[in-house]
Order: sequence, then C-alpha cells, then structure tokens
Amino acid sequence: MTEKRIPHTDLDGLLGRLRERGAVYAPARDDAGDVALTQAPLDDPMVLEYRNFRLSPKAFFLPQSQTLLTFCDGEAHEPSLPDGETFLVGVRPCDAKALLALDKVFLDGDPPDPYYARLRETTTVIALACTRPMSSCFCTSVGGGPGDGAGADVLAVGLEADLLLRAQTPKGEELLSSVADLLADATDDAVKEAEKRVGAAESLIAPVEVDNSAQRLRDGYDSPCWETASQTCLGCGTCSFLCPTCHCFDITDELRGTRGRRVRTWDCCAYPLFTLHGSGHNPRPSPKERWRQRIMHKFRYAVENLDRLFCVGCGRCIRNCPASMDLRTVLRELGA
Amino acid sequence: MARNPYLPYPARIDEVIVENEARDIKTFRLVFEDPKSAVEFDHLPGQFAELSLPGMGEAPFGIASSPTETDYLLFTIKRVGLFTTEIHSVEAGTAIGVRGPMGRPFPWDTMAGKNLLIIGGGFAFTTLRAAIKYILDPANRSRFGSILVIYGARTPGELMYKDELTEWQARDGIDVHLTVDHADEHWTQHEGVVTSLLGALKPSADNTLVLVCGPPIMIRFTLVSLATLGFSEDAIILSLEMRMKCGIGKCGRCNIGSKYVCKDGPVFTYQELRTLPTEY
Amino acid sequence: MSQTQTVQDAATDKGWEPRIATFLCNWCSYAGADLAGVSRIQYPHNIRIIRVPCSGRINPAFLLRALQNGADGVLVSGCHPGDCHYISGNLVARRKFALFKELLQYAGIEPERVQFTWVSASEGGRFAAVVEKVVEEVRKLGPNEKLVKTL
Amino acid sequence: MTPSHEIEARLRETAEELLREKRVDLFLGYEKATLPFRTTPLFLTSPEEVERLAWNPFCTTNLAVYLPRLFKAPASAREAERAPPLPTVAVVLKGCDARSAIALVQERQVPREKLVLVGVACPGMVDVRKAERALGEHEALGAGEDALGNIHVVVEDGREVTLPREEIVADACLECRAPTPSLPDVLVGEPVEGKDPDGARRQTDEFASKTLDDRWAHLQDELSKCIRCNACRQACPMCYCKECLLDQTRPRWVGTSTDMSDVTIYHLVRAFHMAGRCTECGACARACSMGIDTRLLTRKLGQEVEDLYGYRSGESADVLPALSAFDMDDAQDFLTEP
Repeated sequence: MTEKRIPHTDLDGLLGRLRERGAVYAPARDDAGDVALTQAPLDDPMVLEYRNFRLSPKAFFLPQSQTLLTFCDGEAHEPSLPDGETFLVGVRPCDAKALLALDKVFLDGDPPDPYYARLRETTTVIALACTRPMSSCFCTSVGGGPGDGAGADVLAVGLEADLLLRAQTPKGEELLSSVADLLADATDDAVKEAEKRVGAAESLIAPVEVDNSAQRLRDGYDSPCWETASQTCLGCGTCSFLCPTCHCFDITDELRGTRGRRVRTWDCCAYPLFTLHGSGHNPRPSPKERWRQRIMHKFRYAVENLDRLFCVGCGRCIRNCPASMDLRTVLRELGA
Repeated sequence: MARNPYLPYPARIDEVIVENEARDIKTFRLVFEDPKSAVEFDHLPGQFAELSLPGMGEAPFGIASSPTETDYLLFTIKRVGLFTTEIHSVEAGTAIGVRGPMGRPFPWDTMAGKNLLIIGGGFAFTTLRAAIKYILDPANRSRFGSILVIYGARTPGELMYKDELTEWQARDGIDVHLTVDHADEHWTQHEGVVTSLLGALKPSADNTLVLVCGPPIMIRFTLVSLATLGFSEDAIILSLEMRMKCGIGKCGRCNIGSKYVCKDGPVFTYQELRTLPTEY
Repeated sequence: MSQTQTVQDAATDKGWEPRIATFLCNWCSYAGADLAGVSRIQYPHNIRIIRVPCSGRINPAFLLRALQNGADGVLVSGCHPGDCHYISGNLVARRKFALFKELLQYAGIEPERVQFTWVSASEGGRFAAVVEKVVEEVRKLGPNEKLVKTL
Repeated sequence: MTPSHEIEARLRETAEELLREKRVDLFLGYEKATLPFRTTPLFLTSPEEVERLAWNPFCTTNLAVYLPRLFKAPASAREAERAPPLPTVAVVLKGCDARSAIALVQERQVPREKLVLVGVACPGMVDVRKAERALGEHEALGAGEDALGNIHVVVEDGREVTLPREEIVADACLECRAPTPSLPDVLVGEPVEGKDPDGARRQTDEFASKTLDDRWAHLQDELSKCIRCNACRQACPMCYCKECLLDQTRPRWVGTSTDMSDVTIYHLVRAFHMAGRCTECGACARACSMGIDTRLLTRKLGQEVEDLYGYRSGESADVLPALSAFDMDDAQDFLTEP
C-alpha cells in the first residue's frame, strides 16, 4: 500500500493533472454557501474544510435518470456506455463506503449491471478523511469511521501543511504512481498526525447500538414501534434519495412517434405505489409497513442477504427529513 | 462479453388466442426472431420472463409453455394494468421483447419419483400448464408417479386451455378434475370452489408433492385443506406474484424480507414462505 | 395520447410550421370547427383537433403534455358563457384557464403559446379567424423549445 | 409576544384536560426532535404523557397535513362496515396551519365536528436552513430562545451564539398576513400581527418585472436542483388526492425523470393545483432538502385568485373554494378574440 504526501500548495497541480485525463469533480462552495462536488475549472484552492455534501455521490454511479435502452422503429438498442474517466475528489469516507454496498447489488449480483459497472470502472474515488462529523453522524457504529478508506481508491487525510495520500486499490496505486513527481514520501510524523486527526474526529461521533441488528430486528418485526414511528412519516422520498446506499429504481418507457427510450429512475419504498399491483392489491398498504421495510432492508435484510449493513451512518436522512424523523430512535427503541 | 441483462431478445407475436368468455385473458404465442435466442433461452416450468413492447413498458409473466414445446413460447396474460392493456390491443405479427428466463423453477429434482398433486385456480393456471405439458412429455413422464390435477374457475367460460383440458381428461397417465364456482346448464362436472373438490377427492399425502397456483383467497383455504389431508409444509410448492421491474435482483421492488421474488422465487415451498414477512 | 403524437409526426423537414394542439368541446366548438369545414371556410392546416366532452373536462396538465410532446402552441375552445351543455362547465373552466395562462406567463412561457376562446356551433367563421390568429402568433414566436422534451 | 414556555404550559394543560376528559382521542402537537432547530410531530393519546409536548421557535411542521389520513374514507362498502368510528382530534395550529385545517374542512376532507382546533398565536418559526447558514461551518448542538424571542445556540466548541430571530425566521412567516389563527376552538397566546404582510406582493412584482426569458431562466435554474423526491407535495396539507395526477400511469402525464421538461411540468402542475387552495404555510419550501423556492409559483397564484375572485384560502369554512365556484361576470380578458 503506497503512502504519499502532497503539500496543500500543490493540490491545484494534482487536480490539473487529473483534468488532463478526464472530468474532475471537487468540493466547491456555491453562492448559498453549500459545498458540493462540482465540475468547474478551479481558480480558488480546493475547499478542504467542509461538512459532508448535501447529495451523496451515488448519482455518479447510479444516475437519477439513466437510459437503459433506446427504441427506433420498434427495435431496442443498447446506448453506448461512457468511456471517459471521472475523478471524484473529496468524497467523505461514509459515502465511499456506501459504494461497497452498491457493489454488492450491482457488481457482485448475478448478472452484474453493465451501466453501473462501467461507471464504477471509469470513476476514481479520492476520499478525504472526515474532520468535521456532525451530531447526526454515526459511521463508527456501522463499521466505518472518519478515516476509513474502504470503497475509495485513494484516501486522503488533511494535515497541517500536506495531504497524506494512501492508495486503497490497484486503481489508486496506479493513480499515485502516475503523479509520482508531485508527491513526496509519507513521513512517520505525517502518519502520526493523520492518526491523531482521525482519532479526534472519531471521538466526536456518538455511538448508536446496531450490533446484531439483524437478529434484533427479526425479533422486533411485530413491535408496536413501527406503527408509532411511521405515524409522522409523510411518505416523501427525501431519505431514500439522499441516502448513499438506497438504490431501488423504477423502469419506465418513453415514446414519441417511433422513437423512445427505456429509462430507469430512482424510486423509493416509502411511496405507496412502489409495491402496488396492477390488480389493486398492495403488499405494503400503509406507512407502517413501508417505514418498517426501509429500516429492515438496511439493518436486517441486507445483512441476511448480502452480509452487509446498508447504512453508512452519514445522517442525511436525519438532517433532511421534513418531519424530523430519526432512524436512530427506532433502532434504540428496538434495542437494535 | 455477457449479454446486457436489460436487453430483450427480439421476438414476434405469432398467434393470439382468446382464452375466456370475458375476453380479458389471452394467450400469446411468441417466436424468437433469431433462432439462437431460442437456444439461449433455456427455461424450466415455473420460471417467468419479462415481456416488453418498445415504448409501452415491460412486465413479468409466468411462462405458460414447456421447454418441450421447442418452437415457441406461450404467455397467458390477463388484462389488468398498464402493460397488459397494451399487449391485449396488439395483433399477431407485432414485435415484442423477451428477457429471461428468470427466477427459480418448480423444484424438478425434488419432484422426481413423487406423486404430484397440481391445484390451480382461475387465471393463475399458466405455469401449471407448462408443468403439466412438461410432465406429460414422453421423455419425462416416467420420472414421476401419479399426476392428479384440480383446476377451478369461476364459470365454465373462464376455464383456460379448454382443448387441452379435454385432451388430458381423455388420456392416460394423468387424472384431471375440473370445477367451477357457478355452473351453467351444460356443465356436467363438479360445481363448487377448488377446496370442495379437493375435499371430495381426498388425495393421499403419501410421497406426494403439491403445486398450488391461484388467487390469494383460494390459496389460503387450500393450504388449510391440505393440512387436514396431512400434507406437510415442505410438500407444498407455491408461486408468488409481486410487482417487479428489473427481474434480476437489483431494483428492490419485489423484496419480501430478505428474499427477492425475482431471483429467490417466484417458486417457494410453503415452509419457506412461513419464514418470510407476510408482505405479498 | 395518440393525437398529440400525430402533432409530432406532422413535423416536416422542409421549413418549420407551427403545430397547434387544439382542444374543442364536443357541443359548441367542435361543431363550430365542423361548420367551418362544411362551409369551406379556409383556415390554416396547422391545428390538430382533440375533442373533449366539455371545456370543463380539460385539466391544464393536458396542455402541458401537448407542449412537452412537441406542440408549438395550444388552443382551447368551449361554449360561450351561458351556453354550456353541462350548464356551468365552461364557467368553472374559465377561472382555471385565466389562472393557468397567468401562471405560464409568470413562469416565463410566452402567453401566445396557450390560448383560450369561445366558439359556438354556428360560428364557423369565428373559428377560422381564431385559428388564423393563433397560428400567426405562434409562428411569430418560433418553435416551442421551453417545455418540449427531447427523447 | 407570549413567551414560548407559557404557551407550552398552556398546551400541556389543554392536552391533559382534553385527553383526560376523553373529549378527544388524539392530541396532535410537537415534540423536541433529536437535532437542534427541529421538532417532530407528536401523536398524543394519553394524558400522562403531556410533558412530551413542546412549543418553541422550531414548531415548523404544518400538522394539518396529518388530518386527511386520520379521516380517510373507507375504500369499499365492506371496509366501511368494519371501519372504527371516526376519531376526535385536537390539533395544534399556527395561523397558516389553521387556514389549512379550515380549507380541508371546506373541501370535505375532514369533518369540522371531529376537530378541536387549538390555535397558537404564532410569532414566526425559524427556518432551519437560514439558521444553519447563519452559523456558517459551526454546528448547533443545542438551541433555545430568550425573552425577546432571539435564538441562542450552543455550537460544538461550547461557545454560545445569538441569532436575532427576524434574521432566521422563515420567509413564509415574514410574509404571513394572519399569524393568529382564525376560528380556533382554543386560542393560546396573545394575538400577533404579521411582520411584513406586503412582502409577498413585493416579491411577485419584482419577479414579474423581469423579462419573460429571465423569468424562465431563473425558474430553470431553481428547478434544476430538484431530485423528484415529492417532499414538497407530501408535506402539503392540501395534497391529499388518493391518486396524484403526477403519479398516474394510465396514461403517465409526467415522466419520472430529472429531464428539465419533466421537472418543470411537475412543478407547474403542483403549483397550479394549489391555486386558490394554498394557505401559504411554506411547508413545501421547508420540506425541500434541495432548497428550491417552491413558493415562487404558488405565491403568485394565490395573489391572482385574490385579485380576480376576491378569495383567500382557509378563511372561512362555509364558502365554496374559488376554483369550484364561478361568476357570470368573471374576467375573461385573457381570451383570444378573432
């Protein structure tokens, strides 16, 4: 595992080199003050201090609307897959980790999803260790951490004067060697400083008890808490759409004249129509079943099925729920 | 490179057969445009496929034909929703896309050497027809014991595959009993719900597996009757219907608990179903 | 649906011609259009007529859908106030239409793209004149690019 | 302005009394949420739990949104036979929320006789987004209110920051014309006057004064943030349709994609359906996690309805909603004449 160092002052040079290879998305502050992954020629130095982005980067791998097929005169054709490289710089470790969950469904599943696979293949993720966790964060309880590089190709840790860069995958190794001339070797001091910073961030994160969640949720399937908790649910898709691991989708056809396309778009299990049969029967008829499904899917079914929690503790669903629901409350109530 | 799982095999609707009096159930006979597709499309009764009309959408349907019927695929479709209304309006000759075969078939290995009790209700008889055709094929018949079929519909006019039913009733090697909820003046066979006929026939549970497909209400009562007759939960095999989109375990729509109906099903034993949430 | 698709199909490669999705109530305006035809009154061929039971049946989403599917303009006509065959369908519709037109304009869509009028069964001439005017106004605007969806 | 803690105490007393005397089955109010600047709706059924009820500057949710589902009509005759009797519900309502409740009564979604409207004279609620922006990169770990109604925040390094209330109150609240609920069964707090009731007109006039193409460009820019999550619709008390036109599939009127044409039509349809029905509570804007100004179009339509038909939504339970009514002399200068 290669470990390197780059001074903050050389970051622009690094981004410049990446831009020669493909599209580069890096954190930038918008007019309203929000920091988002933005593809812009950066005049200002890259933003290194920020809370996590409002939107998770999952749309880079599973676009919200994606053409699966095109139609012409009754014939279906595969759209051409993108082949240019994309670099995502500054993804937080929780969001990088979410990619491992998505990989379980879209890469390891039989058959793999060719569209996801291609975007995953052409995209390099350079994560930036988190120094500013929020009160809604609980990554450390779901197997992650502010300095966890799993899911990323390179993990960067911001130091006083440098970034420590650690290759996580062969793709990351290749990337670091391709810009070796910009990098210095990591020193013991740098590694220690990184550890200290990550540790400091870790200490800010309040734990949530999710050990053995699958078993506890199995036991809690008929708990009255589902009814109580779901009373406030408005049935919108905010939690799912902002969630870095939620991946359910709909497929619809669009046609005009003899041309058209088959599109997949994000969908959400909180919507009543999600499971509605053509016959009018609905297996999950009320918010109770739908809210339970969302929690069960993340903390039990995914564990039973794919051996992985489908929650990375980013807290987006908690911060953005219009009814201020907090899934940690339910997990606590169920002792899950 | 592996075939894009979202890309359907091009096929053509060869023939459209109206199955019932209400004219809302039709059987579509499909022929692949490329004979190679027919080879790749290697299915077993119990499996389903996604059919699509370009621009009109896609929907999953149980395959009504047996792999022993090599020249075509059959799908029997009731007009209920968006896609089914579209497909009911097309004529023979229309291009159609087929993705599949998908899902787990009936457990043919377990069924070998067993007596089979096949219980169907109404429109859900489609994959059971595929199973019967498969069993009755001379190459397969000797692999199974006795075959008892119980098939019911609301009225005589609602029974599907009428010609075949008549043929099966006339031939050896299979015992077919029909029933209708409401008889008309020409009906000479059993009248009453499926469970009443099941109660009258009292099939033995000994070395017997049951395949059950039908509307939820029929299934509920049938399971009770089967328990009374001494059938164990792992001897009862059911097929579920769920709303589906991708058919390949990605879109998350057909989950029942940790199972995907599209991949882990649609065929489950009653024993397996008992471990799942009742969200179907 | 198929009617709005026809509007699209009418596109020709030789020069742009406005396509106007025209919603007419069954009782007055459709009969008015019919009368224009029977009386051999000339009017531009740019309209594609969609017959609805009453102007009160029209959901503004229909009009948006037409614009999304490539219509360059939309024309809606019903019975004159007081003449509605369902007594007050057009009067309820009038409020909807007034607000809808205002909404589109406020949102930045040219007001000429969506036009409303009343035509009775005896007003073949009026129908032709309205169509003439609407087609001319939309022609001046050029193709609808704001709401149309490119597939 | 009545201090929040007094209002909170009154609400608890009211709830305790109503539940204990079994005059209501359910008391719908607010409870502190896990994060600062937020409350979550509380469905209270037991008089022993009234201590959970909260009143503070963060009681933003329009609780009227939960009313239609509590009184949902049975889907079939068979269901009607088995349906439990309708509940009696007390609900805490600010000025805007009370208008929504009245509008729901008007549209016969909720029976008035089953409601106990507990109105609170509302000093304006804090906009979470504004508050979070005001803190910059700091995060609030706790928030409270002083006697003047200003917000005191403790941030992560232990410092306390004061945010002047008027700087972080929601736009909808600033523009509110009737913060004191009309027609309540119980009114809590001294009546409050609107802060800038002309603000809404000013904003629409300003937007209308832009050129057509600038307006379109602004709208597109705003809507390009949309992720089609439906939160604006779901948070709206007036969006109770059993099957929304935007969800219909036979035919599908609006595509599900993030194509700008689909997105724009989604928002035009949603806004239009609010014409003469929107009570200007701002729930849609609050619910939008992407910060879209969802009130841009609905605000304008509300004013048009008022100007053309002299009607404002939610002010009286007895009149016919403007778009269900008509007048022979309604303006029709928008028509195309030959």
